[in-house]
Amino acid sequence: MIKRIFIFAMLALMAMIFFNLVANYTENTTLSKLGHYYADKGPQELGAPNLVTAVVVTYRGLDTLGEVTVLFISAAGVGLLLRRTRRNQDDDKGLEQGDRAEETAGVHKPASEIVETATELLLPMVVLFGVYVFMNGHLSPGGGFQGGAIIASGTMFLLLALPESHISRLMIAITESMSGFSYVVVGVLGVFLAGGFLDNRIMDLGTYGSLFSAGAIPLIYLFVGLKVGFELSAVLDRFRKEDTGPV
Amino acid sequence: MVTATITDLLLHPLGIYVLALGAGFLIPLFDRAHRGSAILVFLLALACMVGIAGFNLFGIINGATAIDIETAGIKPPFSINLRFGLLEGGIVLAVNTAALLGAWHYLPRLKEHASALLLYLILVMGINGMVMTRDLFNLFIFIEITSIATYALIGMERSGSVLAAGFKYIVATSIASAFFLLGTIFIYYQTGTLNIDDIIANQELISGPIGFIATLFVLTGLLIELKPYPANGWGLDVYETASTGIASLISVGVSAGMFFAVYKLLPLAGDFLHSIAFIGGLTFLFSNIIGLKQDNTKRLLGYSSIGQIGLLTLAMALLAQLDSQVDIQSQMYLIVGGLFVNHLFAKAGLFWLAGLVKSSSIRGWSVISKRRGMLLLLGIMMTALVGLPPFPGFWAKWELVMLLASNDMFGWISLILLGSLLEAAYLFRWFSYAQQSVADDEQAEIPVSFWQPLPVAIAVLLLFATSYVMAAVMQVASPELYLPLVAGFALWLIDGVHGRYKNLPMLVAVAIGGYLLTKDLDGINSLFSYLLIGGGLLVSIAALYRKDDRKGFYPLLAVLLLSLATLLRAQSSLEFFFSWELMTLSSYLLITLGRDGAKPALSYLLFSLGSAYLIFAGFAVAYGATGSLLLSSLGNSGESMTMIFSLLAAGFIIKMGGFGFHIWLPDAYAEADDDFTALLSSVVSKAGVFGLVIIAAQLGVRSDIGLDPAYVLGWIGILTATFGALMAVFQEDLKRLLAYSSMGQLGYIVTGVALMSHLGWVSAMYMTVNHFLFKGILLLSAAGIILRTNQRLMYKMGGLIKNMPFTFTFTMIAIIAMSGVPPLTGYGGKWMMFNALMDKGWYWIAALAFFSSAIAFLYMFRLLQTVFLGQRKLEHHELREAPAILLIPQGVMIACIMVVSAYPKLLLDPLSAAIDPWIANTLVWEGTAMVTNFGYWNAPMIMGVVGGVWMVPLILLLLISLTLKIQKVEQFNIVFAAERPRRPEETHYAYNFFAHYDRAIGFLVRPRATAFWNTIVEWSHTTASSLRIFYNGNGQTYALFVVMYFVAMFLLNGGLAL
Amino acid sequence: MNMLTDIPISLIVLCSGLGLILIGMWGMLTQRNIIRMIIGFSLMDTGIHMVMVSIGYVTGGTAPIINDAVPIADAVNRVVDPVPSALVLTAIVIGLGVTAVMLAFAVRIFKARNTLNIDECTESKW
Amino acid sequence: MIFDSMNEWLSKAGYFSLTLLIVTIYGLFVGALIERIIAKVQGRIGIPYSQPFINILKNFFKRTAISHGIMFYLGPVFRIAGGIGTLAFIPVIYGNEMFSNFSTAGDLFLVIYFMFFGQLGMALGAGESGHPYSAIGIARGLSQMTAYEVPFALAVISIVIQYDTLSLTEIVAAQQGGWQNWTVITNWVATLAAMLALLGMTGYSPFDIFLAPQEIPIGPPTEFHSAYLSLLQTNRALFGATKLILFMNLFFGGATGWGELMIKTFLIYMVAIIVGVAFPRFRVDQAIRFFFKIPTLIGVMSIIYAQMLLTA
Repeated sequence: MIKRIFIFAMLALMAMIFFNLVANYTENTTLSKLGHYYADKGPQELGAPNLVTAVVVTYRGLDTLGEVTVLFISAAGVGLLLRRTRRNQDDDKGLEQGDRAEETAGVHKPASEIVETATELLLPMVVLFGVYVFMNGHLSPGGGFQGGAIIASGTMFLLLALPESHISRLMIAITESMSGFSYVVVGVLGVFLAGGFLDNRIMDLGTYGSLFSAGAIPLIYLFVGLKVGFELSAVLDRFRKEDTGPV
Repeated sequence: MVTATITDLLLHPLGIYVLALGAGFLIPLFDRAHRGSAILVFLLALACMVGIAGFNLFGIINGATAIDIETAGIKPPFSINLRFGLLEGGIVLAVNTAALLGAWHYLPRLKEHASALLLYLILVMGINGMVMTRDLFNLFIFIEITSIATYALIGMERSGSVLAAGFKYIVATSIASAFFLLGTIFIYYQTGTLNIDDIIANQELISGPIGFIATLFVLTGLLIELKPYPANGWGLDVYETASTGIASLISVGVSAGMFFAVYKLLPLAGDFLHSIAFIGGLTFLFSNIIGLKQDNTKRLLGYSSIGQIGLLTLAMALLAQLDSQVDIQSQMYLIVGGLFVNHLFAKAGLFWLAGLVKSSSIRGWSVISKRRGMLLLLGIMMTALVGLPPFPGFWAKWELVMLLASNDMFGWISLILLGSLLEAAYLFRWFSYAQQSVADDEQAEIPVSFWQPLPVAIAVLLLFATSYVMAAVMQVASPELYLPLVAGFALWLIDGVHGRYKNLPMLVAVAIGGYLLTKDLDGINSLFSYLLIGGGLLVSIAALYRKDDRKGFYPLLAVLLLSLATLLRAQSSLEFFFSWELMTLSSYLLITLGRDGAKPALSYLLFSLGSAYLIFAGFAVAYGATGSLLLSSLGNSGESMTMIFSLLAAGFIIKMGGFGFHIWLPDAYAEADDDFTALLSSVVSKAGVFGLVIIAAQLGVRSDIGLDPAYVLGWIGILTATFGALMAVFQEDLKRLLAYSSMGQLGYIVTGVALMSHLGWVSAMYMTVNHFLFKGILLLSAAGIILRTNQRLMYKMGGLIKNMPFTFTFTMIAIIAMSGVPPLTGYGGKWMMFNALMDKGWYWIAALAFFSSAIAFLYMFRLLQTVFLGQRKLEHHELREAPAILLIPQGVMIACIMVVSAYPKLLLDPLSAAIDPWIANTLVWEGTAMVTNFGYWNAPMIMGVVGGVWMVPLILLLLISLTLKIQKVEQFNIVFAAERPRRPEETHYAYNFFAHYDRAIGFLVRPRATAFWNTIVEWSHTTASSLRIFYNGNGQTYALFVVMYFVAMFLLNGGLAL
Repeated sequence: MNMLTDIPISLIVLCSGLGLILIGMWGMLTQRNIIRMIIGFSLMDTGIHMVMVSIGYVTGGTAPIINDAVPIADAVNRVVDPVPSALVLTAIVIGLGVTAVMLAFAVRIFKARNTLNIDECTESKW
Repeated sequence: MIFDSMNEWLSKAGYFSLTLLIVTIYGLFVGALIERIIAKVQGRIGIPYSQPFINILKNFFKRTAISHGIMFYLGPVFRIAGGIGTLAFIPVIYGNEMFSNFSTAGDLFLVIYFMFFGQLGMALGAGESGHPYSAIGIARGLSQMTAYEVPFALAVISIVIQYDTLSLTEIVAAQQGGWQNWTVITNWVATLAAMLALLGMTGYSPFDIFLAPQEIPIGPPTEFHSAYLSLLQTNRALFGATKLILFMNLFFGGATGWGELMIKTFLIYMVAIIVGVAFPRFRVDQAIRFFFKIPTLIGVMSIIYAQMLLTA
């Protein structure tokens, strides 16, 4: 009880601190220094109409690489945590009652025909939409992450509708690894061909506003989109049934 | 960079990221092909990360400018940039090296899963990023990379407790990083930039309540990750439960990254520096107190880790505060870098060892008592962690304390020293458990191959190397200073040889080394060099009597004796303290080699460290007052002189077993090896005398205000003498008796020094020499007796004069020399001291001196009576005389006693000459007689008269014996109440010899000091219990503390006033 | 009504975001069930994202996409700050990663001890 | 030169032998006298004056001499050397070069410390006899010694403060010119403390438990007999007298002739005897506690008194 009161006191104090923030907040009327530079120079420098993309992929490209890494390691981490342990493994005998409980809980009821058919129809479209979103990331709202998330939502859809469907681990692994690795390679190419690591100007900036423009941004977004899509799918898949194979 | 080649890139710091990520992304693919190739890639990538860091750091040290890594081809602040400067390079190299070594340790577990490999790799990269990035948001990302990889690796273990701990860890750190993110975004709101340099340049934009809260959010977010007290229970639980591979990386790597992140943002901290320092200090002190009560190995390491990081935080915050006033950049590098590297390798090494030994409680560590190598590694790591020489922590702490002292921050100094002492207490407590050998059948052999501890060994080497570099930077890395260690190392190499003749190379090494080190000395130092080195060699010869291998004994002895030599030649307080600590450490280890040495050695070490820290504090005050480290400038310290003198004198007194601080002494002396006890008492204790004389010379004489502390010192000395003698009276154990006797005799010397007069000092030095002689003889005799009887309890001996006539004679002469009975040497010392006391008007002290020398008779006689006289035990009839090699050094010392007794001028002239530069000579000689204001002392004449009056009755009795034919009788042929006793046990009056004395004044020596120190120990344990009450294991409580920590910071820094 | 429209739009988002953070924290601190704690974390995370977005808003600004609607020359005066948008993107992904790992822990903890009550995970202490 | 100094040494040794003889005989005589006085008090006749001399001679020429070992043999040697040596360092007759003995070798401090020499040797000899009573006697004697040393040392310090010297000759010199200059008058506090200590030193009742003279053989000399005992008996007389001479020099103005010496020492001795006759025996722990109370307090006051004298 004392702890409860304490928690509320703390939260009240936090609220007071937050109130301080709010009370002194005034909405910006002009762009910040960084924002101003990007809005001003961004289009010419990088040739990407979508400034957020320009910032994400190039100006703060290292963040994005880190972000991809975060996703990668959380997928790997989830895989590591949810790997299926062999029976009689010494490190945790008798701690696996949960496993057994799950196994005896019975199988899921198969999906109805309508669901199956709709899934088969919709899934390619979802994936295609995802691809569209990341390929146009430099032009319109969207990008690799958003596109990747859409692809993953397709996977989610598939897993919900057809829980027994098989997703190729090998394919996921290869795509994951190769797209990540390619991203790094593209970044490194920036050092040799352009101004520095992750510089998108290793390729021609092209016509402003067209699909194949803004240098390597579409390429990077391709890798990011694939990687995010497959990684999120992998995470979902791993939660579905604990992993046995290598990640 | 446009024309960069592949090699340029790979050697560029950026290569670290490229390699880690590239390898990380590909490891799953390699793994599908072949697990081995994945491991190879993993190891190669890690090794390259080390190589790149090393290569670039090397370049920077050799004059290259700091490397700024820009990305995206756009200049910062509009793009993210990284920096690889001297500090970053050092940290990255150290962390990567530790990570590589850690990978070796962790590999058996890591290689089970390819994802573990890549997580580990990316975790290390994340730390590199935290260190190098110059962008606030990018920092957040690297923090998260590091955190998520850590979470996953923690979760790799499957037991419930690890998972629970991991979840608590996630909850706490995710709140912390939420704070950080909030802060970041509000800083961006105010400054419009995310580049740290840019933010600092536009610091004035961060203002008002929003600026205040934003800065606080950012700083608190990072500080919480450093696990400050009390918001750190989550960290401790992980340290306790997680596998040592990941725990070590969290402790040294992740913390390092977080720490450096705080360091980068310090310019923003401004007024928060006070509270950061406060938190650091609090964490350091409290974790070390709590550590005292901890038995779980890994949790103990957790407390130690948290404490060390607290110390680093404290140092950093204090230095940053100072930095705004004066430029202390180079010291900052030295201090923070030194503490950091020290913690990094020592703590990682300990975690790895803990992983190998797999004993959850420190009490179970005796399984490595037989594995000398691992024990050695454990000891070295602890030594480094506590900040003893020659490790980086020593230099760093020294610099830190000196810097604080020169800015009058003495409160912080005491906190740092107290915390360090506590840390030493629990670490070496653990070490003493590890040393306790268990019976062979209980010996659970730990399955550790030769290669497994290798990373620990490499960490040790790296610590040594760093230490030498630091010493070089501080310009004290002279070969002379390191000679003890080098000699010790060289002897250690031949330590595997069987047999006792290893002593000979040790003697040669000490003789040559000692000569080289001390040949240029003059005055008091030169005198002490004869005593300490010459005397040390003489006593060490006796070590040949032991036939066993004595692993580790001879190298340590060489270190001890040579560190005494370096102590004598120290010009600066740093060299002095270095040698002092080295001496403390080596003597501690030597004591642990004794029969039941581990426990008494621990209290020896703790008191020694306490004394060392007092000395340290004294030097710090002196440095604060004079700005100079030279011992010769101690005298210029003006008003703080009394303070300095008191601190230093207190330190030396504790080391000599002064009254109230003596409780370590009897146990340590009793349990050490017998020949080493002789060395400890006769030689090593003189180091304290030397220190006292030096400070008395530098401080006491040249000032007018030195008198009052000197008077106190005089009282302490005489009380030590009185109580030492009194306690010796009631001992049954031969060595404990002699130990208390040492304490008492040193008390006189302290009083002599405290007199601050020429005669007083001559008497003190004379008594010092005398004490060396008689105590050397007595303890070597004791060694012989114990060797033959296998017994230390005196009442179980008796009548040994018949078996060991030489030992008896030597003991008797030594006792006469000790007692002060004319004509032997003791009389001169007492006479001079008494005269000096009367001269000074210290009558009460004189009276007590009289009293205590009378009491000394009691125990001296008892020693002779119960061991050598009385009835001989039946089982002792066949005993032989002590080995010749024990008797020879005694014989030499007896000869010295005789010569000095007859012609004390031989000794007094050089003593006087050494003291003359400090105090004008007041010794007046009339022929062979010394004359003072009160009386006179004609030693040769006394010798002659006594010899004469002794010879006359002897000759008379000889004549009688010739005419009457004296007849020897059987053992029990005595007049015993008309009965003839049959067993010596019934007849030998020895046990509780002075029972009546005990009845009369025994209440004076009830172990009050022991009770006092026990109360201190109990009290600290109670404190520890109440301090750790927050760690109730509940994840939500921990999370609450994290929130509370922020709120508290807000309130403490005046948040309500916004 | 007038008063309401006077309040800047970003302030409303900011307040909601901060409120959400508080709610999330409350959830993390008081809910015993680990899954609920994770939900608390998610709420807190989302709150932070809202705060970030609100900070980037510029009065009257539009999406920072320089196309026919927003000419290059006038971009500086017409768009909102792209930086917080970029940051929030990253932050979302990171939050997702952490949530995933937390959930995995929850699964594991349940398997290991058949409970999701955080109060029963207190064996390491002092 | 060497011959000269040899000559000087020899003549000094000669004079000292004379002193030794006189003091020993005087000591034996006084011993007998005291015994007789005690006997009279107790209503006995007592021993003849010749008895101590006869005892010594008889014991000395006893035909058997058993030894328990070398230290047993050397014990009496040490003992009597301690007695003789102590006397040797005390100037016996003030202003008489002949009887100043070897007092140029050392001062009061030497005398006090040399008094231990014989005790130590005796203790060693008794110890080797292997008789537990000897050891018990020594343990008691030494303990008692540490106790009475305290008031004695305080008194000595007091007079050293008073006279600003450790030289016995100078201390006696300072007391010349009439009884009003004697320490017993000028520093009566110190004298009182020292006289109380003397009670312990002489080993008469109530402080005689370490010797236990009334019991059948007990105390350090238990096992000694024949020539050994003879030496010990000689020493007892000699050493007793020597201590009295020391006290006389310190507190009672010394002596300018043998007659004065004998009278003064006898009177000092009488103090101990009177107390001894009047009081029963203390246990040794009681004795120790006694010395640590009143006599020590008086000793402490004597130093304060001496300091006051100095400033006055």
